[in-house]
This record gives sequence, structure tokens and C-alpha cells, in this order.
Amino acid sequence: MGIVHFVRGAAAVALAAMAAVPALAQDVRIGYAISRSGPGAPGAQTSQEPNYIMWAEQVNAAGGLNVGGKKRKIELIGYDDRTDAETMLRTYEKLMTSDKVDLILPPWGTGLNFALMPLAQRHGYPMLSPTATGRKLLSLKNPYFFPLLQQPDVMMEALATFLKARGTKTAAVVHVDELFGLEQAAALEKAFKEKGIQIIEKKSYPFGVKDLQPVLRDIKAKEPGAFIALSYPPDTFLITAQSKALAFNPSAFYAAVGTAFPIYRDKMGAATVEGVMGLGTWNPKSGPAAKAYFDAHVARWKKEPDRWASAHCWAGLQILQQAVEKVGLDRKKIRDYIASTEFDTVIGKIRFKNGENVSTPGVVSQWQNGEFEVVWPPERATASSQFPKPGWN
Amino acid sequence: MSLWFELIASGLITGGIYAVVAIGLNLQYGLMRILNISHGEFLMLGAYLTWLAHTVLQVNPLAFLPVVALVMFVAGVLVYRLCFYRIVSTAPAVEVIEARSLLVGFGLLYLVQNLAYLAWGADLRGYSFLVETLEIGGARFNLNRVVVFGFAMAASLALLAVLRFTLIGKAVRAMMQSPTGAQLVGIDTKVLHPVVFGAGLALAGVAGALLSTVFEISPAMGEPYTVTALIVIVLGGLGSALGSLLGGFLLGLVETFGMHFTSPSLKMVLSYGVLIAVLLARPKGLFTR
Amino acid sequence: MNSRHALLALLAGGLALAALPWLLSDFLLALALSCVMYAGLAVSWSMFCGPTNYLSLATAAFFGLGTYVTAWGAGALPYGLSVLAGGLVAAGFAALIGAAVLHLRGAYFAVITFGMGELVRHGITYYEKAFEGTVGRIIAEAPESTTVYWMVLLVSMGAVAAAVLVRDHRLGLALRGIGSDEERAQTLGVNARRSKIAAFALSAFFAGALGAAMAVRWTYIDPLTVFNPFIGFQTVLIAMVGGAQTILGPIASAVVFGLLTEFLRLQFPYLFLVILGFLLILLVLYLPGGIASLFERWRWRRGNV
Amino acid sequence: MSEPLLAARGVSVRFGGLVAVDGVDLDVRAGELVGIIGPNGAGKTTFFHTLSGVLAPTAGRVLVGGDDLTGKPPHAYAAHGVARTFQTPRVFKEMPAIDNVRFGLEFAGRTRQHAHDAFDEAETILEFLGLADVAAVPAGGLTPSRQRLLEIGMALGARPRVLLLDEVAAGLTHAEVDASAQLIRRVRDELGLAVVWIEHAVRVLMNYVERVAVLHQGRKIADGDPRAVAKDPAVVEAYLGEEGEPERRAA
Repeated sequence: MGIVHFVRGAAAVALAAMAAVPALAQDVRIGYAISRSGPGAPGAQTSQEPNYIMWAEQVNAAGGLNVGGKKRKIELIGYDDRTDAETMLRTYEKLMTSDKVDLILPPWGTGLNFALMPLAQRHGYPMLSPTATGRKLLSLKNPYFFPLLQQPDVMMEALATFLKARGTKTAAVVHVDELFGLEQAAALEKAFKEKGIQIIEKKSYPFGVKDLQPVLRDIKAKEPGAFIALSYPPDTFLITAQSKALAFNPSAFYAAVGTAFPIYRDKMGAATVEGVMGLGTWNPKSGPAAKAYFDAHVARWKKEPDRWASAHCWAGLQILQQAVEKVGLDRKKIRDYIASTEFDTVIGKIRFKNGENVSTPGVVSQWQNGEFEVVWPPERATASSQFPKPGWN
Repeated sequence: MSLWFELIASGLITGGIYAVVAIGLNLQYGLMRILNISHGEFLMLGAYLTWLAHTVLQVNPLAFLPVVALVMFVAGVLVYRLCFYRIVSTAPAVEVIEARSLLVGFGLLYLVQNLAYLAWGADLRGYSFLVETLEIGGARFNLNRVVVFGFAMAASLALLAVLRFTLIGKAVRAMMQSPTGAQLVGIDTKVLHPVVFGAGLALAGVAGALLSTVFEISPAMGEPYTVTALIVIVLGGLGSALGSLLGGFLLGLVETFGMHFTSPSLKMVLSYGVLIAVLLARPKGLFTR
Repeated sequence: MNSRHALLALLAGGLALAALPWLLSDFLLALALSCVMYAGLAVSWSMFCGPTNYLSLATAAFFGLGTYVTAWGAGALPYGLSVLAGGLVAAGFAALIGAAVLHLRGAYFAVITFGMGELVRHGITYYEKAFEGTVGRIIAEAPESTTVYWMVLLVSMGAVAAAVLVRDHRLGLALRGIGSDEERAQTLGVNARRSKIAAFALSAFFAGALGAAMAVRWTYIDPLTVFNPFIGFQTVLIAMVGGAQTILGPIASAVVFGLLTEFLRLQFPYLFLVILGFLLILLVLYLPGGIASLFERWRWRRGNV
Repeated sequence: MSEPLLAARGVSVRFGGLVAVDGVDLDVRAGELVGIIGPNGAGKTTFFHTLSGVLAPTAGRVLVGGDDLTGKPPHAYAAHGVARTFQTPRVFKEMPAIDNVRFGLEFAGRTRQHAHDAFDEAETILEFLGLADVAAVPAGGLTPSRQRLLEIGMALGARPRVLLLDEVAAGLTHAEVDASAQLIRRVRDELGLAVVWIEHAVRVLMNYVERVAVLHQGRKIADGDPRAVAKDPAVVEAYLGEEGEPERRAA
């Protein structure tokens, strides 16, 4: 029976082939696994990996990362995790224990970040995660985990406040049956209750749905003051197109993830999306840093960054850079520094408290003339809101 | 009244799209026992071709349909010759053809989908087309959906007509019923197999082109359609083109009505529930004898 | 080779593999874990599908059910019991659906087993949402990665042992008869329904137990991750490429496939799936008997010398 | 008179509007060798299907050893000692010939012991059939006539009490037919089986069986001594419709 020999032989071959990449002297080696294929790929390739690559290029063009007063180039080591938890874990095990990279960048999405957290803690690698959100993540109290996005309750609180200020009395809610949709929906219900906005209809639907017209039709008949879809990109597009077909035009029309993608405007048509609100944090008008980031992204990738997670991702990279330049490559010190310092980033000041980004407020954005304008809170607004929403075009 | 009309129309539109995706796959399976799991990948190629033509050359997607059909037909003949011919001609039994074609289908799925990732990236793509609203009998629909439905029906019915009334169509139907019998009366499988495989991919490509006018596209967009197509052809009966058409409608209606009368969350549970119920009652699908 | 020799060889192989945690780095151990897991899945799949010529796509469902048993029992059940319970739940589920759908054949069976898997996934999603108010579950207390490796190795060894025993005993003969001509087998006294259900459930037991054993690695369990059809397809692929009529074929295939995929993934981070697809097509076209046919050839050549 | 080992009581089979078997009664006792003849489409094979559980009768009952097995699956019949062959051999093609024979021994034959030990080993059965030299050859690789013999071996492996033979002589040479027939008689004599033998070629059957039943358009039109049956006007009439009377063909 040759299995044992076979396995031994194969393992030897694998050892030789996958031996740790020898460290080039002086380079700062930063590793990550990201979804280049599988269900996570569209999101990861819109909001995450392009930023990793552009950041390394920019830092290197400027001479490198300043480590203890010495400029060192960044060597980026990125692999495809196929949006598969086990492949992702194995890749980080290689990066952390075999390649012994200096730093890591997190994978895409809430599920994969969850799976990576224990490993990151065991080997002491800080995770500045741009695409993971939910109180459940924070409930693990992992000291190495720093999610950059706003938590669902913060986002929904802002939305409720915004709507309340405009006299909204009733709302209808639909949400996708995923952790994201459920957490957002729960947060929204709580916030609306506090603000006295009545939810007159609440429906959920499974991910991957191709027709929601019957649901939207029922909701239209109830004439809610606001319509909130806690949706993912494919359903965000679907809900927009079908609401338009039904001429369902409430005073506030809000869809969560995907509204911030430039492709949303391009696919639906800039005229169609006029007045649609959604999850966003910034746009090029938010400030000079935002403008610089936006221009660099367009120059490098020939496409605009999305108006939500992309900039959070960039902010995470800025935080990492500032931490390294301050305390060097000792990861424990980097962690402590991130946990205790307020940083200046492309989306403004960021400070973490018990792992939560407590500086970035809940934001409401709205498409106006082809730009996803920030309309709430007032101190971040780049335009005043259109309320009620104009009719569909 | 108008509610019923809208629900039925909504279900038929969804079902018509399912049907056109399924028919091509069913032809290939019915004739050659090739279970081409990469069907959706060719749908995706059709979608990207149309997207490129529209965004780069400003071609009307509907005018571009014949080009997509032709390109995918040629691709289908090539794919058949390179990948499936050897399997169909050397396998000792139909189960073996099914199994091996499934594996080759997986290979093609990886190959084509990831070539698309390399070529166009993973980003969602799309273009805006016929986003106006159409009002029929008090019910309102996206114009592009209705147009897609119209073209999908035209393609499906044209195919059914070809199968029923032309010589080659009759040959295909004869072969689906009895491969050896048809060979005895002199039907040349060397020509028929690549042509039918090409026609299957052409239909997939056309479906993709049509879908690109409604939905955003990405390299992985094909997989769910392959799964839906498999459900539809099993519902309607393997090897029955008409069955696929009716199976598509049935699934579309079940989803729409289910969503309205129960909860949208139960949509998938309902679809699979219907599939399982049908197969328990009629193990060969609804529309086979 | 008779059962006793095969089982002794298996035991020796298992003991050798059990030593890997002391020999390999964390990464290579994770790679070994993945190979061992897929070997177990592929062998358990072949146990039923190989001799009967059924094409089951329910592996992902069994695996996912197993992970959910661990997630539901997290904190209450010790690890070993979770694995056992995961296997039993999957086996029970398999017996249930087997009773309903095992009269179907070919593509019908393939599609309906896939449908059953999706039904379970959506059913669990709906249940969790409606009655627990969430979709994901956290497994906060995870055993050491070496413990997980040993557990997965143990289950996979169990799968191989079961496959050997089934092959060499009446159940295996019955399954081969059913695969060849079910009605003929029945007229010779085989209770086809009972044999199929028993083998289907046995094969599901190992898939479920492997799911339950692996769950603790992922911290967060949600239906989309653990009912990943990818796991099921990969299993079928490995088993068929290896040669589902054999036991050694799927094992070898899992190792070759695991190492090759990883090697390509690390060497060609953008191109690897294209290469993999291409290799797969070549393999099916030019080695239609699977990896097992290489052994045959080799054995035959050696016999002739 | 002893209890019939196999009894059909008013067995009918309908496919849609077509009546394939119409109210057939048949009793077979231990040690009997009964032939069933009939023109093409008379329902012989369909009747056999009901006797072995492959097909459930639309009406009527089938009893084996006094137990009503109507509607039970084929393995229940096999367990009660009914073994059969098929018109076109259905051997397990990938398995060696010897495993084909062993198959019955492992399942239906497992619980029964023959009075005579000669047929308790797969090797003996193969030897008996003259197939010992191809024991290790996959059954699919045997010639059609040897596959036919192997079919009998498979049925014998099930250690039957009732042996149902469906046109085992078709396609065999005269010498082979004669050998098979001798074999069947010997089996019957040594093991005391009840044998029911369908044959389309009447001559063969008439020479070997002690009793013959005639099916015509699904009905049993005669049952008794071969010589008497051959002279029965109804039988002659039935066969005239096809290719002349049985006597003439037998001559």
C-alpha cells in the first residue's frame, strides 16, 4: 500500500515548491488573501484589492515605508482565497508562520474576517478590516481586530434622525436574509421606534432573488413615507429598476449596499438614480484628501472608487502606515498604537474604542446629478438633500 | 383582477427567461447526454460580448443578437470538437458520457469563467438600456424586461418550430427518442452533434445578451443560471424542448405567486419544494410521456 | 488484497499521518488537513456512488448539516460528541431523503440531490431567521488545530475503513449488482431499497462528521459559507477524477488535487484556475479511467515482468 | 394432492387500454416441469414478470408456498425461492462469471440449504454448466449463448424452489438446446424444483416438459399433457393465426 510513501513524496515536493519566499533584505513584506474568484470577487475587487495595490505603489513611489527612520519598500504578497474560508485560513497560516510576513491586510467580507480573527490574535497580526461590519464581530472582543466601517446601529440611527427631521411618519422595510440585512434591520427598527417612525411593512427575501416586483407592488399600495431596502448589490439594482417600473416613488427611497458603486449610476442611468439614498461615507467633494484619493484611483484604475468602503479601506491603509512610521514593525506596539491613537484619514478622524471606530458618524448619501452627495450629518454634508425624492426619470 | 394579471405577467416574464436558458442545455442533454455544467459560462460570454459591443462600439444590443448567436455557435462547434467529441464517441455507455461530460464541464467552467476574470476583472458591469416603463392593462413593467421576454419567446418558439417542421429538426427529435434507430435510418451524427451543441451555446449566448440589458453582469453571473436551467429541464423532462418552455413558466409562476402569497424569504424553499414534489410524483418530469 | 490487509495498511498509514503535526509547519499541516478532509469526503462519496453509478450532489448538504450540529451544540457538546452527532444527523437526513428519491436515476437524481441540499440551506436560513432572529452562529471556543487535524484524520480513516468493509462484504456486492442491473439484482434477492438507503446514509455519516469536525476552524457559521456547493462539487470532481469504483483512486486524487491546486494557486495567483480547468479537461479526455487506471496499468506491467 | 408451490390466481396485467395478461390461473407443484407456449405477443413474458415480482399484476394474486406475495418487490419473491432468467441475458457485465453465480448465493440463496449439496458452491454450478473455464472472465465478455447459460447459473445460485426460465433456448444450436434441456431436467430431478419454462420454439419444449400451458392474447387457452394440448382445436387455431399448427412445426 503506497499511500504513505505517496503522501510523504508529495509532501516533500510541496515543501520544495511552496517553501517560504526568501525575504528580500529590507523590504517590508505585507501579505493577504483576497477574493479574486467566487461570490466575494465583485465586492473585493471594487472596494478592496485595488486599494491595497495602489497604496503599495504610492508608498514605494515615495521611497518606501518609513520604518525607524529608514525608508523601506513594500513587497505585497497577495493570493486568491476563492471566497473559501478554509483556503483563506490556509493562506494566512502560510503568510504568518512560513513566510513570516511583517504585516497582513485582511480578506474580504464579514464571514472571512470572522474566520481569520482567532488566527490573527494567536500570531499577533493587527487586522484593519474595511469590509466587515456587525456587532457580532465586536462581541468576540478580539484585541487585534479593528473594523473600519460604521456599525449598523450607527448607520441606521443617522438615517432615522435624518428622516425624522423631515417629518417622515411611516416606512416600509425590506431586507436580505443575511447577517448584514438582519443586523441592519434590527438596528433600523430600534432607531425608528425611538424616533416614532412607524414601520408599516417589513419583508425579507433571500440573496440572489431575480424578481421583487410582487413585493414592491404590495408595499406601494400601503403608501409608506419612506422605503428602506437593506440590500446587497444585485438586489439594490433590481429594487431600483422595478420600483421605477411600478412608479413607486416614496418621499425617501433608500437602498443599502451597492448604491455607493459608480456602476449603480452607470447601469441604472444617472437620471434614474436621481434622489436615491443609500449607505455612503464620502465623495470627492468631502475634502482635499478625498479629492486626491479619488483622482489617484481614477488615474490608476481607470474607474472611480465606490463612495463607501473604498475610502474606509484607504483609511485603514493610512492608519497602518502612520502606526508603522511611528512605532516600527513590532506588531504588538502597532496594535497598541492603533488602539490608543486618533488618526487623520481620507474619511476624517478615526479613533477606536474597544475595537469600534467611534469617530466616523452614520452618514446618509443621495445621488444628485451623477454624484453620491453626502446629505447627513450636516457637518459632513456636501450638498443639501432633495426631499421629497423627485419622480423617476 | 389587475393584481392577478400583474402576477401572472411577472411570473411569465421570469419564466420565459428561465426557459430560454434551459432549452439549449436540454437539447444538448437530450441528444448527446452531455450535461454541460458550463452552460452559464457561455451565457456570461454572450453578456460580455454584448456589453463590449454596446459600450465600445455603441451597437444596439438587440441588433447585435445575430452576431452573438453566430459567434457562440462557432464557439460551440469548436468546443464540441475539442472537448466532447472524444467523450461521446469513445464512451461505452450513456452513464459514462454523463459523468465524463460533467467533469469536462467543470473544466470548462473554471477555464472560461477565470479567463473572463482575467479579461474584464471581477467588477460588476452593465449599461443602461430601455429603462422606460411599459404599461399593459394597468400593470407596469420595465420595458427591457418585456423586450427580453419577447425575444426569449421568439427564440424558443423558433427553435420548437425548427424541431417540429424541418428535416434536421425531425432528425434531432428522432435521435432523442432512439439514438441507434436514427443511426440505422442514416442520420449523420457527425454533423448533427456539433450543430446541435453549437445551437445550444448560441441559445445560451443569446440569453446572456438579453439578460445583459436588464441585469448587471460579472464573470460568475452564469452559475445560478446553470442551476436554474437544470431545475427547469428536470421539471419539464430531460430531452423535451417544449417541456423546458413549460417548466420555465411553471417555475416563474411558482416563484411569483409564492412570493406574493407567502413570504419572499420562502422563495427558494418553494422552488425546490416544487421540484422535489414534481419528481416524487412524476420521476421523469412533468411533460414527458 | 483482502479486507484485513487493507485495514492493516490503513492503520499503518493512519499512524504515519498522525505524526504529521510534529513534522510539518502550520501551513503544510493546514494543507494536509485539507487533503485528508477531501480524501475522506471523496471516499465516502465513492462508497455509495462508485458501485451504484449514482451521481449524488448532496455532499454539501451533509457537510453543512454537520457544521450546523457543531454550531448548535457549541458550548454544550464536547468536540468528539459534536462530530459523532454531526455524522448521525447527516446520516438520518440521508436515510430520510434516500427513502424518497433513491428510485430516481441519472441526471434526475443529481439535480434532486442538489435541490435537497439547497432546500436544507434555505430551510436553515429561514428557521434561524424566523425563530432565532439571526443567520450566523459563532463558535468561540475552538480546539487546537492539531486536535482538529487528528479528528479529521480519524473520521477520514473511518471512511476508508468503512469503504473497505463495504467493498468486501455483501453490501458492496449488492451495490455493484444494483449499479449493473438493479432489477436483476432484486430478482436474485437483493433488497435494493434497503441496501441503497443504508449505503447512502453510511456515506452521509462521514460527510456530516467531517463537516462537524471542520466547523470549529471557521469561528463563524452561516448557511452561505458552510453549504458552499463548491465543497460538494470539489468532492465529486476528486472522486471521479480518481476513479470512483476504487478506494485508492479517490485518496490519491484528493492528495494530487489538493497539492496541485495549492501549488498552482501560490505560483500563478491569477492564472491558476484557468490552468486547473485546462488540466481537468485534458485529464478526462486522455485518462478517462481516472487516476486509479494508472495503478491498474502499473500493477499490470509489474505483473508481466 | 400437495399444496402448489407457485400459484397464479386470476392474474391480469393492463397497460393503459391494452390487456397483456387476462385472468390467468396456474398452479405449479414441487417437482413439476411445466412449459408455457404461445404465439408472439401472447403475454408470456409479462406473465413471468408477475410471477417473479418484476411487475405487479393489475388484478389477481400470486402465491408462493402458500404466501400471498402480490404487490411485493422482486426480492421478496426471490426470498421465497422464486428465481428466474431473462429473455435477453441480464448478467452483471463487469463482474466475473463466478461472482454472477455467487450473487444469488449471497442473497436469495443465503437462507436456504439445498437437500443436495452439489449446487451450494458457485464453482460447482459453473462446472455443471460447462462454464468453469471462464469463471474469472467478466460476464460481459462471454458469448451470448454462454451468457444464457450463465443466467441459469445465476438463478441456480439463488437456491430456488421455483425456477422460471424465459426462452433459454433462443439462439442456441440444437446440441446446446439439448444440453440445456438435459441440464434443466437434471436440476429438477436432483433438487426437486418446480420449473416453469417459456419457449417460443414449441418443438423444444414439447419434447422436455410433462405439462404445457398455452397463452393466447393474454388468456390461458389450454393446460395439460403436451400431446393432448397439441391436438386441442383452440391451440391449433391460435397458432394458425401465426405460422401453422404446433404439430407441423414440431415435425
